[in-house]
Amino acid sequence: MNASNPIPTDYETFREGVRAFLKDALSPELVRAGERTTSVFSDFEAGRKWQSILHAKGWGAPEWPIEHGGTGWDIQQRYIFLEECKLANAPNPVMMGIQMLGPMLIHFGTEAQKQQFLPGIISGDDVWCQGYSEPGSGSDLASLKTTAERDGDEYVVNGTKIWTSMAHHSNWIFCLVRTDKEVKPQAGISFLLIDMATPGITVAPFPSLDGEVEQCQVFFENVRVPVTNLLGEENQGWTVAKYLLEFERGGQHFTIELKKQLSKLHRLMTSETNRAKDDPTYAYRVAETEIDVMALEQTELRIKGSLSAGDNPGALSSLVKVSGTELGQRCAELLIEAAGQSAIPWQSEVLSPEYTGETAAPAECVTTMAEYINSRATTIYGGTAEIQRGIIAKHVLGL
Amino acid sequence: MNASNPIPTDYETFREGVRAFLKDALSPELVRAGERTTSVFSDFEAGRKWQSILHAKGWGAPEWPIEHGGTGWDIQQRYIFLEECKLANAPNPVMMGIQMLGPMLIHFGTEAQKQQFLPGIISGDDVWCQGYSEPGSGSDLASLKTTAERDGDEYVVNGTKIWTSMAHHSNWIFCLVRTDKEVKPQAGISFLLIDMATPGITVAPFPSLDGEVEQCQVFFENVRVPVTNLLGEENQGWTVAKYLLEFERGGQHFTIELKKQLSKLHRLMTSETNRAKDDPTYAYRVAETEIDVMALEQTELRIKGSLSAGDNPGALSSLVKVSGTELGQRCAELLIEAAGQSAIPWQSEVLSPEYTGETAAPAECVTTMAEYINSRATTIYGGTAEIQRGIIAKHVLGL
Amino acid sequence: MAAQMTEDQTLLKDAAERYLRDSYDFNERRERIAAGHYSDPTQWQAFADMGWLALPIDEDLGGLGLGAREMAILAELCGQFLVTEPLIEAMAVSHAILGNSAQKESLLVQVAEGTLIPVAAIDEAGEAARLSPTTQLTEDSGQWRLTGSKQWISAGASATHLAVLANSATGLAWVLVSVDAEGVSREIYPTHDGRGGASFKFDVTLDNAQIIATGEIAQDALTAYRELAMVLSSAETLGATQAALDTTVDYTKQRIQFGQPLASFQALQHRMSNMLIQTELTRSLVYAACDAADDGHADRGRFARAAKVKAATVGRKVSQEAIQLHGGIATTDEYIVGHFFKRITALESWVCSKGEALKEFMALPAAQH
Amino acid sequence: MAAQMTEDQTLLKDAAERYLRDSYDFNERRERIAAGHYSDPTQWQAFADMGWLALPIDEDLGGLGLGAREMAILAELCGQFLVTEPLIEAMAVSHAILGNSAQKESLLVQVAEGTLIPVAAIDEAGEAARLSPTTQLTEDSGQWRLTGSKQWISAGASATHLAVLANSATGLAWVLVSVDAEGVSREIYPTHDGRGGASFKFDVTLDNAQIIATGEIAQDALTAYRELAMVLSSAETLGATQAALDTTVDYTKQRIQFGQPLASFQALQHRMSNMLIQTELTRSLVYAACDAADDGHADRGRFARAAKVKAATVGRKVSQEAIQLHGGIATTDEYIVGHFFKRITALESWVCSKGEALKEFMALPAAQH
Repeated sequence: MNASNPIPTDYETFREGVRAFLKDALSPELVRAGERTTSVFSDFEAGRKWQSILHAKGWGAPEWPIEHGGTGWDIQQRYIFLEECKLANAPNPVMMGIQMLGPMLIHFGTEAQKQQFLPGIISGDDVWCQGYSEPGSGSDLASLKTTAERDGDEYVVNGTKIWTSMAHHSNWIFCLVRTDKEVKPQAGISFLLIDMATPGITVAPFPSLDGEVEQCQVFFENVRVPVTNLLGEENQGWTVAKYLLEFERGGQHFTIELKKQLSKLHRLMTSETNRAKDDPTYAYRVAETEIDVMALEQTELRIKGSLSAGDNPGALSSLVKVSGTELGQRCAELLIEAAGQSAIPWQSEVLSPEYTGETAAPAECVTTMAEYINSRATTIYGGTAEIQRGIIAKHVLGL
Repeated sequence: MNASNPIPTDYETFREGVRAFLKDALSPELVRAGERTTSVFSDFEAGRKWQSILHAKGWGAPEWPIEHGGTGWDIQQRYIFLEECKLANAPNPVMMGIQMLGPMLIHFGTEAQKQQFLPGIISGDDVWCQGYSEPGSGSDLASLKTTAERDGDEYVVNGTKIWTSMAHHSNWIFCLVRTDKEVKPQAGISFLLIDMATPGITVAPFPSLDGEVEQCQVFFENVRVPVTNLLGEENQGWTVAKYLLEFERGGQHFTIELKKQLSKLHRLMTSETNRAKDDPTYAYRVAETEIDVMALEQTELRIKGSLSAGDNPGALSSLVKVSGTELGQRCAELLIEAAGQSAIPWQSEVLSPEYTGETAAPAECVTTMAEYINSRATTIYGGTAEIQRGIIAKHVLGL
Repeated sequence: MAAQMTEDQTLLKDAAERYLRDSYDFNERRERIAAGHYSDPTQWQAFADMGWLALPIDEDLGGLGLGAREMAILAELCGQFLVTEPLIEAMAVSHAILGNSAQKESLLVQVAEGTLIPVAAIDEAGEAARLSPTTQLTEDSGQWRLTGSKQWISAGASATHLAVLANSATGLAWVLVSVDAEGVSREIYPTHDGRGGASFKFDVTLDNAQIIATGEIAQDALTAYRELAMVLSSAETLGATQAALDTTVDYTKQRIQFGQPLASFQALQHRMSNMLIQTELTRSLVYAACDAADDGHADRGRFARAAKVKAATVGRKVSQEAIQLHGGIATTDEYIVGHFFKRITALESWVCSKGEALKEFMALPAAQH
Repeated sequence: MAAQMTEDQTLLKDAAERYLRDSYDFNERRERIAAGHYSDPTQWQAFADMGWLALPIDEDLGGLGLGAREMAILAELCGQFLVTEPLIEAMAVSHAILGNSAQKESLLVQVAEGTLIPVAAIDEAGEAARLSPTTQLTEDSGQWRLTGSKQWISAGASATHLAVLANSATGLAWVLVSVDAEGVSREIYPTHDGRGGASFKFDVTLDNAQIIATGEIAQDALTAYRELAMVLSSAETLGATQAALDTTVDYTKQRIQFGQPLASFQALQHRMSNMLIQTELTRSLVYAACDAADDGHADRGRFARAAKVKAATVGRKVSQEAIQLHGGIATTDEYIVGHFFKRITALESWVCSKGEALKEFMALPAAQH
């Protein structure tokens, strides 16, 4: 392992290829969409456009097996690709289909399901959202109450899902539903793929704390879903979901984003507009954060090494998620301090990639407050930091 | 309320009187004992001598009622007295008798018990230790197993107590013992006053982590205690103890000691021998600690104000204990950083007030490591920080 | 723990709290702000009618002659009820800037009546302007002129008048200009704390009467304004912090996960205990800073800065924890707790950041006692 | 999470761990130290026999020619088993100081055999001496002389020889003196980490052969020694930190309070999770610092300092938490966990404090990649 540069030199040609492609493919508008991203989602249309460009290049889903459209890249190449996309300010497409559903379909799906769904996911023509959480079932996901009752060749779905990111832009949703109320909670859950155009589905978007709309509540009233849209066996949905949750937590590369945040902090440190430069603790807090990012990067590399060796990272993905999200929050705090009052304006229109006008906040602070606000959600979604610490206590420490 | 100087000017005469007395009464040896104190206990003989001097002056137990030897001082005067003692480096006598047992005896004791025990406590002729904890009963004090079975006019005590500070110097011990095993734990406990000279008592001192001996385990084998030595009713020991615990936590003046630590830190800040002066965070951490001490001091004043008004501080004493002990730990950390390697020598003989020779550590660092080590125990004894946070959650937040 | 208050202070607090609880609804506030009304004229008139605007004005000028402690009572309630009207701004300007001017009589009566809403305009693009602005007050053949620009003025959208900090040939100066005056341009924008901000450009010809203070008096007014702003922003932060904690305690008692209320989970209990401990410690320091200011204590500057550092630190931590302990619901705009977090964040750097306050604290030696 | 190691590294670690587990008993150690024997000659001979002392010595000098990664494996075990013999001191001196001297052949063979136990003597009363000592190497008519004093030399009680950092007319110099040499006085004292310390006074006449390095070579040796010491002290801290965590996990599983094991209390579980997370992050950084040193990476200085900062920060926090989660038993000298805490505390400021490391880290720009 090479300590600070994880990529041996023979990958440099690959990196240059990626760079050249990005330079060519990213329009100024797409770059603006990337720059003005304040959460895991960029401007929807920009993200969708970018996915279609990637797909045309054959890079629509690098992590998938080659036969389904994957690139065949090894772990290093995938890391380089992600890193270069981030550095080039490429926007983030809606990734629930590619990152979450895709691996599940490939693992649990029938041939027919794979043929029906995978092409639309990789091309970006189909946009998928995730229907797991419910108003009463957050951390205690297994208590979910949305039911699916078998009626001939269909399930009839009733209930509601919440925190369904991007549901208002999606034409498909993958859902956990209760198919057996008599057994213990985890054992009565199934995994359904539902066309959002089915009658009986209502989508209610609502604004997040930063004022933008990404989240929705989705209501199901006698929604009829063909049984062929069951992924995995009936009542095996929890097993399917657990695989997904692990996939969501594992193999993430938090340090790519964190290093970008650090570069921004370093630029700000010497900038005239740094509102925190009179804070005697500021430079040291940036340095300590940098050291912690180095430690996380080396930990990601250790895990990547053990993945290459065929190991399952298991509960260690909880360690990376907790550290990565909490470090992201620290970076966001340092940035908000540097921005001071100049981060307080909230001009929603500025976040649009079409917007090229004046901004009340200085250019480098336009997204700072929204990023700070949204950073707080990163330790809540995808399994709260408390749930992750519980997993570590149980599975790593054996408590 | 006057913000930074809690003492109105008309107390200045009182303060001068205290100062004059201390200047006169404290020998260089007693001052050395005060300076080289690394925990709540000073050198035993020095502390005992100081108690006899205080008693001769009529100041042996300022907080007691006048009829039992108290001074009649108000809260401000008691605060001034403690503050001046601290500033003058007076040693700490063993205070379990005066601070803990005394108020209990006065509140629950019979006339005969008061007459028998109070004079010996205030003069320092009797040295008392506290027999509460047992090897299996720490935070879960009510699970204690030491038994006292009634046999005629005596109880027969069997079992063992641990963390019995200064038992090896004590001639009396006040104990919680189980007198009824059939009821729920708290309801079967009684409070006994036991002469350490009674046959069947063995004291086993053991060294603390700093290498010094303050703690003991005490074994009881068929120890016969007259029933007249029962404090309060039989099986009411838990009520007695709770009063004591609250007394131990409440009305403490952590900031007197903390401000002394801060003065030391300020002196060190500009000293040549400060090993932390190259740490870019050091001065700011001292300042933040100072601000937190100011906040605690103002909180102690608020509580004192509400005590003057006759209120019971209740669970707020938990707040003060948690904050005071954790701030003490922060000061100890700052001091150990300033001392660096010069704090690592451990010369037990140097702690003796008779010692006037050379020291491996520089004068200002002789006690630094022991203080740092012992600071860790302050959030464990007298109810752990976890127990205190539980009390706050339950009694203040109503969780 | 009850704060020690005089009877009059208790009356003030109880009446104000009752009013805001009855009349300052969170959902109405959201709708109003969404419609671009950052300040509600009806509320402002009510504040005037209840005497809040006269509170910091000297008695001989028709005010109530009260001090930092009473202003802080209102500021704390502003935090608790997420008041978007510029109450702390107006109180701080009245007390520390206008109150020392030659024109104070005529100005303060308008402030007390609610017709003149003054906000201080200090910030500029460069941070150094907070102590020495580039905005200039110049004189040319007996005619005074104000030129320059101010940015990110919190509640600048709601002000009728600005107390503008400028530099002049004789040092600092405070100038009072109407936001509608010729030569003043204002750009209003929404803000994350709902207060509405504005940037200003000035090229204004002034009456002598608009020059509120110059030279040493202006410098003293800046010091007084900054210290009062530190105390009041700490008090408002404290109010929002306490409210975030209270909301969290209530929510976790009701929210059931894994068959039990969240409040029954020990890890969360201990964190809420920490939130309470830190909030109470902050309270003590904020009130002490008020008393020090009102007593003219030699250490009042240290106390103001200490309160600022403590309140900013604790407010950030507690409001972050409040969101975390709630979970998803706290990340929605419809739920109140995140709005405490946003307001606390905005207050962190208002007039003086925690870092500046800490640095200034370190430079101020304690008075002997 | 298993660390990635070569097969040879795994063999080294397993054998060393087995030896220490079988032969380095905590209670024997306590009794030995109480009797004033800070280093056990039998242990030292065993270390030599197992090749540990030859490990950092070049192969062409009869050593094993291994690097920081292997030294760190041993250092980590020293932390885990609370080894009081000066193994990290001797390894760092051999590798970074003696290994660059003209006399290396004759010296290192003695080190490898265990007959020469070298410890670096850098600290003096003033902190600045760590980079520029007042101890002087002077020449008078062809005769070299060392004069001055050194203080708080960790394991100074166990050294046979000192590598003394001095100043000379041509800059820094390293001088090797026997602790028994005429003109060397040693004052030994017990230490809180059981290692035994010493202060030294020198007024010694030297052979040329005792002058190990001067000028630029001496300066480079100081840099190399400091960076290796940072890495090895981080590794030893890591070993003690992991051991403190493991001890805590074991104890809380067994200790019953309120009818359940302490380990079942959620507040404690989350704290132990934090301890684990931080320990693993530290491990990654320590190993990376080793690899950077062994690869001669451009950023090796940054990695060494980052590892030092992280290990010192985490070691302090985790060992403090370990004591707190144990409760009373951890505050006794008889129980092991507090000894990890004491050793970690001593390592915090050994050769380079966390604060110095952080300051130096901030001054070192990252190499481009």
